[in-house]
Amino acid sequence: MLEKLNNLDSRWMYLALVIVLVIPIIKPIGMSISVNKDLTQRMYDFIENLPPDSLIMFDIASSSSSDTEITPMIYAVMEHMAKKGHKLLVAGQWESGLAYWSPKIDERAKEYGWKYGVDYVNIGFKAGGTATWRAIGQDFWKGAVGVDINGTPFEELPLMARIKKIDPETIDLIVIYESGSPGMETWITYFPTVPLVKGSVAAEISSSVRYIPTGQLKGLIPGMRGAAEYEKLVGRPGIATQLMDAQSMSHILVILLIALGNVAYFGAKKKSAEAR
Amino acid sequence: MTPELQTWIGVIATLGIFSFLIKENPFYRFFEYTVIGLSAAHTVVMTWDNYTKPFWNNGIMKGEYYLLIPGAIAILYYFRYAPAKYQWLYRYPLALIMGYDIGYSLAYDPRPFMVQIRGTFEGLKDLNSFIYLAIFFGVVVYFIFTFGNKSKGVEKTRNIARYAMMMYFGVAFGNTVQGRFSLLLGRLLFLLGDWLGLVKLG
Amino acid sequence: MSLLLAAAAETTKVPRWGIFVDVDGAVSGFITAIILMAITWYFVTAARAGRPMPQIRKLAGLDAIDEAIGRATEMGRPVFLANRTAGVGSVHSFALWGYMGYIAKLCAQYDTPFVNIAGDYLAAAVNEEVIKQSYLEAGRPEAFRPDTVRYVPGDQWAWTSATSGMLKRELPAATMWIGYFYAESMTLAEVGAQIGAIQIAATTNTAQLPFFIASCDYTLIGEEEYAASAYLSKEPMLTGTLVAEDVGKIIVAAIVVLGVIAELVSPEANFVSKMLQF
Amino acid sequence: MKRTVPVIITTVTATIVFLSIVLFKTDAAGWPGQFDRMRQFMAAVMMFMGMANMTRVHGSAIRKRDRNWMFSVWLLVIMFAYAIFGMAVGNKNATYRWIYDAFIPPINSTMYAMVAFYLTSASYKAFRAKTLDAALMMACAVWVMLSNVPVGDMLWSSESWLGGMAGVRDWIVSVPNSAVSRGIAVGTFLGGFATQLRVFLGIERRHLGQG
Repeated sequence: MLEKLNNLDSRWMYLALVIVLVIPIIKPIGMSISVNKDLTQRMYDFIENLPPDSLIMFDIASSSSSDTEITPMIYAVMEHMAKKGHKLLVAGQWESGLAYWSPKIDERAKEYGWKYGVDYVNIGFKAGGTATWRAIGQDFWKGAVGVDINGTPFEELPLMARIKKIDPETIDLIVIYESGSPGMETWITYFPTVPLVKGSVAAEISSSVRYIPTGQLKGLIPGMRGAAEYEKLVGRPGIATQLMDAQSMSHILVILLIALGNVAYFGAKKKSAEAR
Repeated sequence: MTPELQTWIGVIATLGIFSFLIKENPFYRFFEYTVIGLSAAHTVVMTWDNYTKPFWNNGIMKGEYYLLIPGAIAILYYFRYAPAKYQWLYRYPLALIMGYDIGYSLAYDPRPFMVQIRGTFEGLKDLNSFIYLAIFFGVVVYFIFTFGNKSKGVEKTRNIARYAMMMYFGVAFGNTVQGRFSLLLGRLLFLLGDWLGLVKLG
Repeated sequence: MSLLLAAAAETTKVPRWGIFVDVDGAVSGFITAIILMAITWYFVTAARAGRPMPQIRKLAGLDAIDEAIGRATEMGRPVFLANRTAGVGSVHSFALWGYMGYIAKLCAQYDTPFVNIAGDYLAAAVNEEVIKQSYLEAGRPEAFRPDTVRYVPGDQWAWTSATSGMLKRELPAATMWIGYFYAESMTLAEVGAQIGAIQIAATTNTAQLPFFIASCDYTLIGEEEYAASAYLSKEPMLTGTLVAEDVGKIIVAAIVVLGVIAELVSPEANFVSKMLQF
Repeated sequence: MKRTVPVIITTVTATIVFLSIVLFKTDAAGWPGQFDRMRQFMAAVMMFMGMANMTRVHGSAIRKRDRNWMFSVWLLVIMFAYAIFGMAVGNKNATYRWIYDAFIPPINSTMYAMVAFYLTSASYKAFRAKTLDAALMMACAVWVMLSNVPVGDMLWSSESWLGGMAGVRDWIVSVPNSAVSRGIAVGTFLGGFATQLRVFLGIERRHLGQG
């Protein structure tokens, strides 16, 4: 029995994993979660304490494969902004990611009744890497070639009238949604005075937390768990909250499997020692 | 060419790839070979569009004739598949490219390294900084290959460094789990939501 | 806020020196490069002159290569060596060729099929040259088959799907993952474990090491990857470069000790820190 | 001529590039920028090498009628057709994009998602406390996993002593872990540098083959 367990076929584990993931997706249990005070709460507080009508910039530096982590973060932050009446400027360092999330942002904006050009603007992807961003920082209109994602000139977008530069007076906060490079280094290196917060995929958390104590990051949403926390803070449970149970269950499954593996291993070892 | 057809291809491809978990099978193999073929072609097309064509149109045709020299040398690389007598010609472009890359990294690599070394001793303040330093030294000693291999002290240090490294790997493993499951959840949502319509999210 | 301002000041206050580039550590990096070259040159010359070189510490992962190939020979199954990302000028290719030459030679001697999966189209051509040379050294150039080196486009998941497929179809008895890997490490190592291959991995990407350690029999951590060329060939000149590396590490340790002392005396006037920033 | 000249070319080119980067400001117009352009152009000229290799590998499979030779035929057909089509119409073409979007992203995301399965089976087999090494790795992994999900808070709340499970996790991440990663980075840099010097100095010339 124990020997059998010792060499358990992986396919049983795969089946178990599918089951523990699918059931909570279809029927969530709703386990309560606590909010991370050092990361998520800080970011929430920062946005909460901005004066109304502040301008927040989204920088999308992620690809669509991080969909399940990034989308709930974007939605939760937008919900928060809608409650506080902030303005939104969407930009991206990754072309594919920006193309992927732009329609989703438009959809949400419609729900909040935001008017394009007045309440939010999407400037689209600007090629050329950090050099372009430095140029945009000095002269936004010229550096960004003066047109938005659809090719509409900035003159026709009233919101753009207040955006001439990237500096703390113009942009009150940059929110970067990042899953890799190029990412927040652009802002930390070239625009260290503009407040920056980050929505981070899980794999990037451990390399990002060191920027929190130095103040280079004002807060951070750590992975899907963080997105669920943010949803809790803004009071609109969404995808992340719904999937958090599946996350919990899968983590517990892995931990149980580790325990089971050890039981099988030591059991089999003891048995073979007795047999000898 | 409808979006629905795209979704259907996506669903079949997703199931085909997942079937590999049960067993290697022709269904998987079909998608494997398809993706390799498409991806090899895509690599060529992207290089053609982003490098070869612009270099030709905006460089050489605009008078940057010196580019023809590296271009001509680069063509020698195809002698790799020529008869054995001429194969050695391909080593010239190879040597050139390797030279460029080596020179580039010899110049750039030390810079971030300076920042890393500075980071080890700047801002010492509490007990943690000294734990940090001790572990750092341990790990550096661990990677010394040729000195002190007979010393008991070095061996002990290496063991401690090894334990610290194992802790690091454990933490890295544990932290990655969340992200990987998020990806799988994304795929399951595609199947259960976009395709079957069993789940409504958001 | 003061912390933030301090950080901001630090990034703009960069020393400039003549025509040198104004980047943190540009000059000290240049000097470091020159010093390391000098040390390496010194030890290589010493080795060439026949001065004895110290023994390299035991690396279980490299000793296991012989055992792995031996088992593949007994079972009559192939040996796989794969890398996805390394281009021809990449340091991982240089390291990989050290492994490749050794493994291909053993495989040729034992008449064991050897397969290399490359993810870079230029590197694939060079890999072929390295392997052919090893077959020739083993005296069996005719054993080289046209499908020994397989280029699979380096697109992360296309490459991984092809490699996992090959693993399950050809059931190698030994697999070696050498070089820089990303998230595909888990898939490769676990599929390899499922087919029961002896697996040896070497990577410098610390984020992927846990997965190799979890599923491979032997894992070479970080820098150990680069030591293989000297370790396997036992050539004194290559060992000399390793000695130079170790001297470099001792210098680094000394600089850190100096830096700590300077920091404890006066964090504001830390000359070591200033020197490195230069 | 066949081996010595390439070694000299490598060393001389490396020296020139090294000095040009160290001595001149790096911008597109300067020497480093020009060298970079030449390097890119060379790689662009060599772009068909991959297809050449694949044609040979799969061509030999077809000729020998390997078990999967039909798949190899399919691969070569689709590769050449798609490449020729793409080069003719450009990668922004709607049909080209449609084919790409239909196949590649779903297959890529699925392959990526499968890592979760492999992670599960690997943790079952690998995390056994056979040695102290393995036990430490397992303990840390389990600790971090627990503190990343709500269950961890239930066990040891982050409100309490030491910041709970998450607090301990954060200490491990910021102190021992970053020390280890920095230590490994120092070694990796020195090792990589020495490896490059081996080629630079012409000691390592395996890539040049025989003759």
